[in-house]
Order: sequence, then C-alpha cells, then structure tokens
Amino acid sequence: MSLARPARTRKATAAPKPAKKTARNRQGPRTAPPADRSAAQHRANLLESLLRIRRFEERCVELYSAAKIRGFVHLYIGEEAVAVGINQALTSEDAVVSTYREHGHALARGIAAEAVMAEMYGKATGCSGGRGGSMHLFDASRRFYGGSAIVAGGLPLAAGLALADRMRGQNRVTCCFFGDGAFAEGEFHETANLAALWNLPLLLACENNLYAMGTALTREHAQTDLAMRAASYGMPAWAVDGMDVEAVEQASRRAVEGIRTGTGPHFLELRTYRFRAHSMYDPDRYRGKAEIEQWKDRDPVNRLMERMRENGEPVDEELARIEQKITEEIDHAVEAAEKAPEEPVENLLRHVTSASTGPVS
Amino acid sequence: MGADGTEKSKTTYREAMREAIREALRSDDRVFLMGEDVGRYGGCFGVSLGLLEEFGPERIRDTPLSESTFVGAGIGAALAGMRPIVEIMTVNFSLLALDQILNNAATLLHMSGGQLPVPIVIRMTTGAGRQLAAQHSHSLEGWYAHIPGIRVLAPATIEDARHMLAPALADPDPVLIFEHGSLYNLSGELRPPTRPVDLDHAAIRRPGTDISLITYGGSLPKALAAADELAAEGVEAEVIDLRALRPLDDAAIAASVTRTHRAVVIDEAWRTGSLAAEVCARIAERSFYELDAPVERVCSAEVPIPYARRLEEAALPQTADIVAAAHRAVD
Amino acid sequence: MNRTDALDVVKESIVQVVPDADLAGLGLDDAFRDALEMDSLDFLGFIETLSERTGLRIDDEDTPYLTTLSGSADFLVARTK
Amino acid sequence: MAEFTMPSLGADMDKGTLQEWLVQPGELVRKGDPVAVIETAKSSIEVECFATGRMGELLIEPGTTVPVGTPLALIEPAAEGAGKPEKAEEKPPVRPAPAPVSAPPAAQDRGHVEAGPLVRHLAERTGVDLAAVQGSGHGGRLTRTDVEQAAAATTAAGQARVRATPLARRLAAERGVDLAAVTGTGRDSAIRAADVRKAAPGPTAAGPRHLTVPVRPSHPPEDRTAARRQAIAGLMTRANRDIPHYYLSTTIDMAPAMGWLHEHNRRSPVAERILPAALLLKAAALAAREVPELNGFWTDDHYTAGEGVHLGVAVSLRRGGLVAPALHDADTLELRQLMNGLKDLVARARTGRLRSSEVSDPTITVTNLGDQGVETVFGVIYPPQVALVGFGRIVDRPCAVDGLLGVRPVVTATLSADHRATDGAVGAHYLTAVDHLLHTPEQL
Repeated sequence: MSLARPARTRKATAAPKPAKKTARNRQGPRTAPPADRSAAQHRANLLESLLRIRRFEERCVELYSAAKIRGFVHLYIGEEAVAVGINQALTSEDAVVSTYREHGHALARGIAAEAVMAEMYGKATGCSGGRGGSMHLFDASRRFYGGSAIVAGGLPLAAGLALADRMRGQNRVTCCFFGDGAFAEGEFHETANLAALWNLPLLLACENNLYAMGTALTREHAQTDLAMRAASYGMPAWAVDGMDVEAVEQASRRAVEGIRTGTGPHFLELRTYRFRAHSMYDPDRYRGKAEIEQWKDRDPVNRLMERMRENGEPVDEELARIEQKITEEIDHAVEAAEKAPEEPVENLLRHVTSASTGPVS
Repeated sequence: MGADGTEKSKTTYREAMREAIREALRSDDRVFLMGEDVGRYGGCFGVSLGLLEEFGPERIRDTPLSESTFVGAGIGAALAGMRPIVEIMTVNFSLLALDQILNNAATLLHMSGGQLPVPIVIRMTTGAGRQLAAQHSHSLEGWYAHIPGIRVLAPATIEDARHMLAPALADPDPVLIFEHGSLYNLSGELRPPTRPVDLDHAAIRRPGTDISLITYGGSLPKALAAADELAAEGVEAEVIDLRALRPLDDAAIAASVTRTHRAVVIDEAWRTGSLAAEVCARIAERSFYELDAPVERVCSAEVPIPYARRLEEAALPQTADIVAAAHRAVD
Repeated sequence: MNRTDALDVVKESIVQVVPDADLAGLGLDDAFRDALEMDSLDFLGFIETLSERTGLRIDDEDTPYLTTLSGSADFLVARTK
Repeated sequence: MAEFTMPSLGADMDKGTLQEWLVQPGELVRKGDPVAVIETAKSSIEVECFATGRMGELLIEPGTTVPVGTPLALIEPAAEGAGKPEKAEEKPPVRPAPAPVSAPPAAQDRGHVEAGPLVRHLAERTGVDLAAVQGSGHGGRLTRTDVEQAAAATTAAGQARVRATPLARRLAAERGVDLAAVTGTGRDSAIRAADVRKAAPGPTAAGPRHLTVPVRPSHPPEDRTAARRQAIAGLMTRANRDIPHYYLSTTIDMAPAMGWLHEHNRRSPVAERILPAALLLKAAALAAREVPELNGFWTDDHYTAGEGVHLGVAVSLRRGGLVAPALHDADTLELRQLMNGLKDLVARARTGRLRSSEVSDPTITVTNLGDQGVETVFGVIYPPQVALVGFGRIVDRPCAVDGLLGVRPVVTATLSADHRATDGAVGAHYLTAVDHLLHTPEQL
C-alpha cells in the first residue's frame, strides 16, 4: 500500500452528497470529453473511481489476512487508471470481458461493492452467487461477462459477443481486457486475426504490467513492442501511458469512436504496473524493490491529484468527501457480506444446466 | 429435396442432417452455421453443401483454422442471444477447442450463479472405419460425456440426424452432437416422427428377451447386424441405442437388463476409462441383482487407429465380436 | 430470505429431526417443542439443522424466538436481512 | 461346534424374534461381528456373535420368535484342530502336524498361517479358510495340495462359496433354494437363474419381485407398540415387587454449571454445543465411580460391582415406550465425546439400531425427565441394577448462597436405590458427590 491513507474512523462533518452524477459518469457518457467548466467535476469523479478500487482492494488484503476471503486473489492496485479510463469510453450497452485480476474492472463497470464483496466471501448474495469468487465476477445486467481465469480464454468469447452485434446490426462495442501474458497465447493471435478478418467491433485492451505472473516481458516476448505486433493483423493499435487515467480515457474514446464508425477492432497497449504481488502475497523474487518504488512514483491516484492541484481544483475537500463516502460504502459492503447467508448445500447442483435444480445423473 | 418430415422419402444421414440445419436457418434468424470450410467447400463431409448459396456468407461462415477461437466466438455469440451451430471437422481437432468447451461453455452458467446460459450447438465428426489413420479416427465423445454442464448426443439413425438438431438448438445449454463418419452415407426411408424427438431417452432399436446389446452412434448398425445373426441362432437380443451420452438414460439401461439379465456394451472408443465402462458401472450399481452373467464389453483395441485396412478392421468392434461376446454371456 | 422460504426451512428442519412430525396439525403459533414432544437433544438437532441450512449462527440467547413456527420464521427473516 | 443362541438383551427379555440374518451359512465371522437383527419388545437390535469361525446351519427362520437361550445357528470354530496340540500329535506321521508352538491359534491371527502367496490366492479363489487347514509342508507350511484337498472336501460338503450370478442368488433366496444343491451350467460351472428355476419352479416371472431379500417384521407397528408397553409393564412390576426401593433427593445449585456451559456454547459451533443433560450424565457417572456400591448388579442374592461405569440412559421412543441403553465407560469420556455418544445413542435407539451389548450391560441408569418439565422424578430400578438416578428440570429458584439471597438455576437430583445392596448413607454419599461435581463443571 503506497498511499498514506486517512484513518478509517475519520469523520467528515458534511453529510455525503448523493452519488447521482458519479453514477452517470461511471457508466460513461457517449459524448466527447467533458467541456472545461465541468472538467473539474469529471476529474473528481475519476478520482473517486480510482480510490474506490484502491480502498476496496486494500480492505480485501485485510480480510484475506483474517481468512475471511480465501482462494486466489489478484490485486489490481497500481493499475486502476486502466479500468477507470477505459470505462469512460463505454456505455451501459457495451460489453466487457475480463480477466482474473478483475475487481477493478467490475467496480469501474458499476457493479456494487456490496455484490463484489459478498462474492469474495462466497455468499449467496455475491454477484456470482458464491460460485465464482474473486476470479469469476459476473453481472449479466451490466453486460459484464466475467473474470476468466484461463489466460486469453476470454478473447474468443469477446469476439463472439462482437460478432453477434455485427450480425444484428447493433452499434455496440465489446471490450476485452487481457494481459501481456495472454499476448503469448495462441488464442490472442487467433482472435486478433478473426476480429480483423471479420471487422468485429472489438476493443482489445492489453494491460501490459510487464509480468506474466513472475516472467518479465523481455523473457517471454521476442519482440516486446506489443502494439506494433498487434498492428500487423491489420488493425489500429497504439500504446498508452496506463498510469495516467486521463490519457487512458482519451485514447479509449478515440479507439471506441473508431470502432463505432465501423473500422473494426482496435488494440490498446496500456503500459501499467501492479504494485502488489501477482496473487495476494509472493516473494517478489522476480523484480527489484527499486523498480516497484520507481513505478509507485507514477501512482495514478497521486498523479491525478497533482493535476487537480495544478489546475487549482479543491483536491483536499474532494478527497475528504470521497474517502468518507467510500469508507462507508466498503464498511457497508463488508458488514452485508458478513451477515449474508451462505448458499445452502442443497443447491450445490443448481446452475449446472438450466434445468438442474436438484440432483442430476 | 423438400423433405420436411411430414411424409416418407428416401434420403441419407448426410442429407437429413443438412435438412435439419436448413430448417433451423429458415425458422430462426438467430441461427447461423460457422466452421472450417462449411461455406464454399460445402463442409468437409458435404453436410452443408448448398447452404451458402441459400443463406449467404453472413449465416454460413467459413472460419480460419482457429478451432479455439471460432468455438469461443460461438460461445460469445450464444451469450449475446444468437443460436450458433459450430462445426468442428473432427473430434480430434476439437481438442484445440477443448479449453473453450470445458472452461467456458460448460462452466459459465454455474460460475456466474445462473446468469449466463450458453445456447450453442457444436457438431463434429467422430469415429473410424475409413482408413483415415490415427489423427482423424478416434472416438472421444466419452471424454465430453464426462463434463457436467453440457449435453452430448450421438444420432445413429436418419431420423435422429434429421430431428435432434431442433431440440438441441432449443436447449438453453451447450449441446455437442457427434456424427459418426461411417453413417453419412446411410440411406433409407425417413419416417415422420411419431412423437416429439427428445434428447433424454435411449431408444430400443430392436426388442429382445435374451440379452441387451447396448451401444450408440456408429456401432449401432453393427449391433443390429449382430442381433440378426443371433436371432438366426435362436438368441433374441435387445438393441439399445443410447442416443444421449450425457445425461445417460439409466432407467432405460436398467429396464433392459431387467428384461434380459445379460448385457454386452459396444463402444468404438478405447475400453479403459470409456463410456462403456460408465455404462457397466451403472449396470452394476442399479441392476446387480438382475445379472445372470458377467457384463461383456466390445471396444476398440488400445492402439492409435492404424491406416492399413486389415489392421484398422482388427482394431475396431466388429459384428462378429459382438456375436461372440453375446454367446459368452448367454451360452 | 422471504417469509415463505423461512417457514419452509423451519418446517424442513423440524421434519429432519422428528421424521414423523405431523406439521399439518400444528398451528403457526403453537409451541411446537411441546406439541411434538421434542426433548433438548431434538431441539439442539433442530437448531443445528436450521443453522446449517441458513448459514446463520444461532446462540442460546436466540432460542426464546424459536418456540413457534411463526416466531422462528420471523427470526430467520430478520436475521437474513 | 459353537451355538449362537437367542441372547438376553435385558433383564426384561425372555424371548425375542429373529428379524434378519446378517450373514449366510459358510461365511466367516469374527467374535463381535453383528450376525443377526433381533427384535425385542423394545426395539430392533443388531446382535454380535461371541465365537470366531464359519457360520454353519441357520436353525431359525427370520420372523420366528423363540425364548432366550434357544440355539439360532451353529458356528464352527475356526481353529479347532490347530489349536489343540495333543490332538494333532495323535495324527499319523504321513501328514505331519503343524508346529503348535510356532503357529498360534489361527483364528486369532490369520496373518501367522504359514503359506505362500500362491497358496493364499488359491485359497481365496476356492473359498478355503487357511486357518482351518493342516499344513503338510516343511514346518507345517501349507502347500497347494493341502488347499486343493480342502477345497475338494468342502465342495463335497457343499460349504465352499457357491459360484452363482446375482440374479440366481436372488431367485434362490426368494424361492428358498439351497444353492449348494444346485448344479451350475454357466461358465466355470456358475449357477445361473435357469438352474435355480429348474431346481424350484416357483412363481412365474410375472410374480412380484423384490430387489433385496425382504425383511419381514414380525409385528405390525401398532402391535409392536402394544408389545413394548407390555414388556415395560412386566419389567416394572417385577422390579417393584422384588426390589425394596429407598429414595433420596437433593437440590443442586446449577449456576456454576450453567454459566460454564453458556460460555462454552457461546464459543462453539452449533455442532459442538453441549446440553445440560451431558453435564448431568457425566456427574452421575463420575459419582458412580466414586461410590461403586451403587454401580453394579444384584443377582442370586448378592451384589457384584460392575466393571466400568456403563451409564444406562433412559430414552423415550417416539411411538411410545422406553429403552435405557448404555453409554459405555461414561466416566472416562470427555464432555464432547459424551455429548456425541449421547446423540448417537439416542438416534440409534429411535431407529432400532442398538447393539446388544448396549442393551444388556448398563451398570446404573439415569433418567432425565427434566426435558418434559417435571422437577422431581423418582424412578423404578431396572433389575438387576441397584440404583437409578433421576434429574428433573433445571429451574430458577430463590436460593441462599454465601449468606445472600439470589435467584439461581437449580436441579433436583434423586436416587432410587436397592435396599438389599446398600443403605441410605451410601445413597447420600452418592448424591453429595454429584452435587460437588456439578459445582466444578470445568473439571467434568
């Protein structure tokens, strides 16, 4: 955890403001980037989205240590600008296919912290009914087609979602998140080829955090310029500073506009970094502390706040408001998850097939 | 052709399958066919011949040789409300898409807590008998029958080739259809269905009292031939066509064994860890006290299927093997 | 959990412990422990089953709420909220 | 040849009904194996045999009621010859006797039979019990020939495992056909259904079929309830007539015990919670160890102390009636074990799956009517036991403790004791011990 975090008990005097505007913004307007007069508000909203993910995951670390959450938990801390920035360009009609490091994608998509937390707890009220856990968050109503824990396994699926839109003439975009590790899988190359060949409305969002688990980019790819390689499939592709949420937003809007106008799939290489281990705790033998510290200097949260300060926007007031709001939100999510019922064991076989509510042969 | 299933007509298994696809494409604009060479080439085994001309390249889609991705794309399209029919050339190639079938198609519904059903149909050719050697001849449908969350069908008759597809497309969950390569040229009269074709039940293809020959897919004609030979020797064999390999129709198997007290299971897959093994286990579980002889199995030899004709024939279950197994149980 | 589901869980839990219990003859507000002649072991079994099925922890202090069908159902509804 | 007889499963039992055989003739049984289900007026009980050997003839059909002591079956002891050296020495020298010193009685440890794997395999296949065969090889080692001869002999006697298909076995059971007398026409001479039908052309195939050998309850349920009532009536009448009871009672402060229990349960998952009844039982058992004069039997005009404290626990059955099976060695069980033992015992008592030893050997009985709301219970002793402990309901009562008046949970403990075996002083000693024990629940 890189940021000095306000104590959780800290109380602000002002009552929390309704989250109306935030909610609209999280869905992301289809219009151009906000005009100057509302730019300050927009940045405050971005800050809130970044912090929501950061604080949620920090709480997950605590809960994991307390054995409330188990299994594999892959934290997104450091990479938040990617999920938040890209979601600015998407509408609620668009689809998202995600990876196993997807808490950030899910929260940025607007899935309630409560539903995600309950899923982390494995409770019946979780967004996957307790059957998925950290790696498999789903919300069909938000067209969030889940965390896939097979590296690159979500890419063909995303191509299919885009294909369905193409065939039905619906002007929607499917965004598929994947990492630099997935770029080495055959399924990425098959999908890039198919999507370009069929001109599918697909945004390929490659989160290049420099490590496929513990294998550095330079040790897994002969040519490390991923955007260039993607471009060889005949699609627009460019690299973006994934630590700068506004840069990500800008690039995503450009790509999504391109896709909506029918120019087929686009590829973004989002250069980013995870501050924590691959999964919860690892020995970090594969990378140096100095490197981590260097990247922490580019922390997307601090970076955005600096920019707000430079513009003379009321950062500290916003921060206090946001921190309190998020703390309450997450406290509530944890409390609800604690209280939520477990899925009864009698329902074990439910959802194996659409018909199965009881024992099946 | 015009075989719409309302009157008798002479047809083949291949044409019946094509007719089923045509009917599906006509009746539901969410349906499309996708796979390697299904369009211009007309399908590796000619099943989709002529469909491109009738329905156009949007709905009869030739894909790159990317099994994992076009099967995955089918799954994605199904999630988005389409009703894709994905053709994989042979079951051996399906292993390149096994990740998508197992990790996505079969699990998404459950993993998402019931939010994401996957109404996809995946068809593929299976089985040996045409001297195609060890990478085009195997019977791996039993592997798929191992997986909860998918339905596995093995149409063995012209009727099932014609009529299983529609209910498969109507199923909200993934359905895999295994078409045995030796059946495509099977020809005969197509009788109109007397009742709705279901995907849950085995069929008695020939009633009998002395022994149950339990089989599916490409081995059905061999089992029927064996039953004829046995009848000539005074042994009345009942031939059970499983039709659905998952879920297995336990009740039909048990009922037949209760009638005959003896069983031979015929499965073109290898014996070890096979569907035949599963059927035997269920007989032991449900019908132990009905058995009047050890259960017999006729399976392929445990060898990659060889090219040479004599060797291939020796590797596969043959009618004579079935007759001999039946005699071991009855005599 | 809605009240109908809660009532079902309560009834199922009773039947689990007292297989031949005549629930049809039991009023919603009857003290079922007496009516069904459940001894303390039976009652503990009932609590165990209820707790297992709902994932709720039920303490000794909660048992006064669990004397009638309707009281038990209310308890479950309140706790699972 | 040992006899397996209708066991006495309680002082009140003078006859029993064989409900079901759990073994078949020819099967090997070990001492302690359950071999039959016996229905008494109180419940159905799996009874064990007390000999090791091969089941011989079954003398009684299921459904038959016979007096206690009636032979039900024969058991051929496994090592009759091998275990008796003097008899072995009488054998002619052609077949040397097994070395008795190096070959301990095989029935107790079959692992010490001297035989190679091939011979063992052959024995397994032909159904020969190696322990019952005399070895003719070096040092009494069993040879292949020994086993083959034994197999031939037993086959001739119809005692080897019969090779028959499952269907044939089922038909034979339904039609009462002895498979040993049927000639098999199947592969390797296995008996098939047709062979059984030929041997006993019973009902046609259209007749009703049962997938398992049917268990015939000897009484319809209503009759059984009445029978149970009758049995209890008989026993209690005899107890009241024969035993000169004396009664004592004391009120015990349960505050420490309940406080401790509350704390324990608050910290434990539901499945590990402990009921007050378990505390009371444990205290009763420990006190019985402390006062052995109350823990035993009055038979033939004298008292015998019990070996260990086997606490009879009175369990009321749902359809009426009462059994008091034993929690074995209750004084040595930790509370958690005792609680689990209690749950298990009550569940099995109510489903009719008690073991015979549980029914026949309690050394002292506890009845805990508190669950049903009464405060004091004076019970009737189960002969030949000499004491019965009763606990009433735990109730809040005003009570003086350390000079102060307060409301405390209390329980009334009573003792009914046999005056022939003890006097009131012993009984008082017992109740005082219970009282002390319940004051230090953490030590229970």
